Amino acid sequence: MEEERLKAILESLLFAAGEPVSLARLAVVLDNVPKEAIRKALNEMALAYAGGRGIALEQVAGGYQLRTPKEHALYVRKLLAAKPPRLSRSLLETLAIVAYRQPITRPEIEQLRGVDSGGVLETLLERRLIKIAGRKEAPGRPMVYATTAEFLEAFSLKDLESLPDLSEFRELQNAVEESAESTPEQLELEQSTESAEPSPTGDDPSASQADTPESPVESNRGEDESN
Amino acid sequence: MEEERLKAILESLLFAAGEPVSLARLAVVLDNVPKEAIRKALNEMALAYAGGRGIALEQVAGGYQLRTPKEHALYVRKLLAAKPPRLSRSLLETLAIVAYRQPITRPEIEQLRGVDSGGVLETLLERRLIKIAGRKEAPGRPMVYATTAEFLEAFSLKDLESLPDLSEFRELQNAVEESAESTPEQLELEQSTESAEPSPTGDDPSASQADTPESPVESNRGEDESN
Amino acid sequence: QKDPAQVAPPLDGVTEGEQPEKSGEALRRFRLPIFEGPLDLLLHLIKRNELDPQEVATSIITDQYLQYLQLLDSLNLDLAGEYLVMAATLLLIKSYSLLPHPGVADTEDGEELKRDLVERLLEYQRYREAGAKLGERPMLGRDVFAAPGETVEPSETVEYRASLFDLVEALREVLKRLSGKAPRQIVLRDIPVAERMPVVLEAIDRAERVEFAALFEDLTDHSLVIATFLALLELIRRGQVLALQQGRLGPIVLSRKSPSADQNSLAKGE
Repeated sequence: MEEERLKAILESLLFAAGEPVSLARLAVVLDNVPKEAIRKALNEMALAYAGGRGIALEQVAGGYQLRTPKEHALYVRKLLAAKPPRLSRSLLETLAIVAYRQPITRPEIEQLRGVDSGGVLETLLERRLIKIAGRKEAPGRPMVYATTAEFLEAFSLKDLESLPDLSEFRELQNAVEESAESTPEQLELEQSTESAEPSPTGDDPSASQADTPESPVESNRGEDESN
Repeated sequence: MEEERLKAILESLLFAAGEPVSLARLAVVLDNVPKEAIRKALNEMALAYAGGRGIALEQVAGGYQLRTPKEHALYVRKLLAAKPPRLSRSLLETLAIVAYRQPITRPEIEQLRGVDSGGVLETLLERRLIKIAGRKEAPGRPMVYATTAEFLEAFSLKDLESLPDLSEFRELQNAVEESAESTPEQLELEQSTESAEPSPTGDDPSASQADTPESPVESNRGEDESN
Repeated sequence: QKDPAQVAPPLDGVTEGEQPEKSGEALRRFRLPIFEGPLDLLLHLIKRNELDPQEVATSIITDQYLQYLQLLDSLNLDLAGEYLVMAATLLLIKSYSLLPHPGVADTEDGEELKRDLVERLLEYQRYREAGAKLGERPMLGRDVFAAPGETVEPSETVEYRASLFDLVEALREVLKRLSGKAPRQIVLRDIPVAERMPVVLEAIDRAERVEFAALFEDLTDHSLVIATFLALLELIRRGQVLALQQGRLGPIVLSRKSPSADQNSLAKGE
């Protein structure tokens, strides 16, 4: 294999892997390329990356890994922190059960989901998407959960009646009746929450900022171009 | 900010994000850098990547995303040992209908396809390629479906406007007919010759319906021969 | 999971000679094209007969279509209703063209049915093509790959937790209520905070979750309230108790952070 092509493929591999990849694993993927050639290419790549790039090739315990250089950590952190937290499947599932069956107790939720749901409920409580709505008049007086106003807001719902019709989600109902004998994959539940996906555009507070004359970069641009 | 440094930071940001990042989001992170400067840097980066590298910068789903070039797909797949997402003809067909006609209701989809589409829609929802986008102001207030940002990302589309014009397909109709029909998807199944008993679960009618004596019989089972 | 309406058919040469020779439990293996519904089947038949979609209503298509349905019927296989509806449509169109119809209106009805069907077929064909084109695009995870993305320590849950300010606010509420109960009886005693901590923990353990206000319900002594409050703050600081607020002005709920049954479920649940 030609050396430049080898490097390009190695770049693709490490890029897509994210995690460290051992030389052995790379060699398996690159069938006929000798390990020595791979190692040499990687070393040259590491040097090439070193010059003020946004990606660095590092040799770590598990092998070779592409990473962002430490100097950019602040920016990276800012970007990733600004990312709206995504609700995991189990969170969405539990949330949907609460939304449709509220008020509902934890045992009832667990019966529906077929798995222990304490941790999920805690996270949902933490995120204020559900609340404790009181206690059920039953043995042990278990607490019952319900959704919050924040839930409606987060999912752009006018009210609980705006939730997609439960009758449209046959399988949830079936699951309720059969009382979760296995681990029902509640596909329909995703539907209800999916609808409320926050719009991708969302906020653009920078727009106004970018146009302000104070922004120092504007003046520098001319010079940079001449370089 | 100096231009080379800006590019390096942008590379870090896009690498760390993984998903497409909008210009607005980048501008928020890069506080004082005007959007125009960011856009210019990104365009230059895209060009720089283009020459036989292992990473490409693409405009996808309303943002920018680093991706591996198509030519390396085989290697990357081998490394990740991941099965590529498979979309059947019915999924693609339904997805296309939603993409071009959104927001669209299930009855409207079924009218176009001529078949019940509940299962297909469910799968598309599950894969987050479509979402419930609200309700139609019509009798019964049926839910309407629309494609998601994930759809754009999955199919490398910058936005919905990047979809080829539907009217183009009319002209191509005959050519298409050829290609679509030349390799129909096939269903492989086995059936005892003694009885045409429907499958016990009953949830996969297609499998039981698939048997016909007219069909080309591939072979008898090997076990029988050994008897 | 297959579309329930899909049926696999047909008609590419009835292969009677290929019935299995072996008797008994012989299993036969088939490879069959999958159709997405009556429209898909019709397009297939049109193509196979080298016709144009405009000619969908010709008798050769109708005959083959019906032949296929009969075949399934003879096998006692369930047939999706859509196939039967389409069969009825085809037959109706055929009947208009075969039977003598004195009324002009009838002829027009037949023509209109045919036009509608052709239109549906063409439209369906367009989307089917659009779908095929979609499938040819560079697909993420198949042709192109993104970086998995780096992660940073999640900090987003913090903002959901009740702040110290919220706790103080809540305490003020309790004190306000208290002062109504036992007015002006403010005798400050020196109660060690350490003494109140096990009491607070016990109260939380008893009920798994305790509303902040409930912790002070039975306390009429301001010194006790303050000591209890300080004990709670200390427990939160030590990470033994979790304080969560439902909504910006909602009640604060206290729970054990560790070690308790809840902690286990936290590990398992997510």
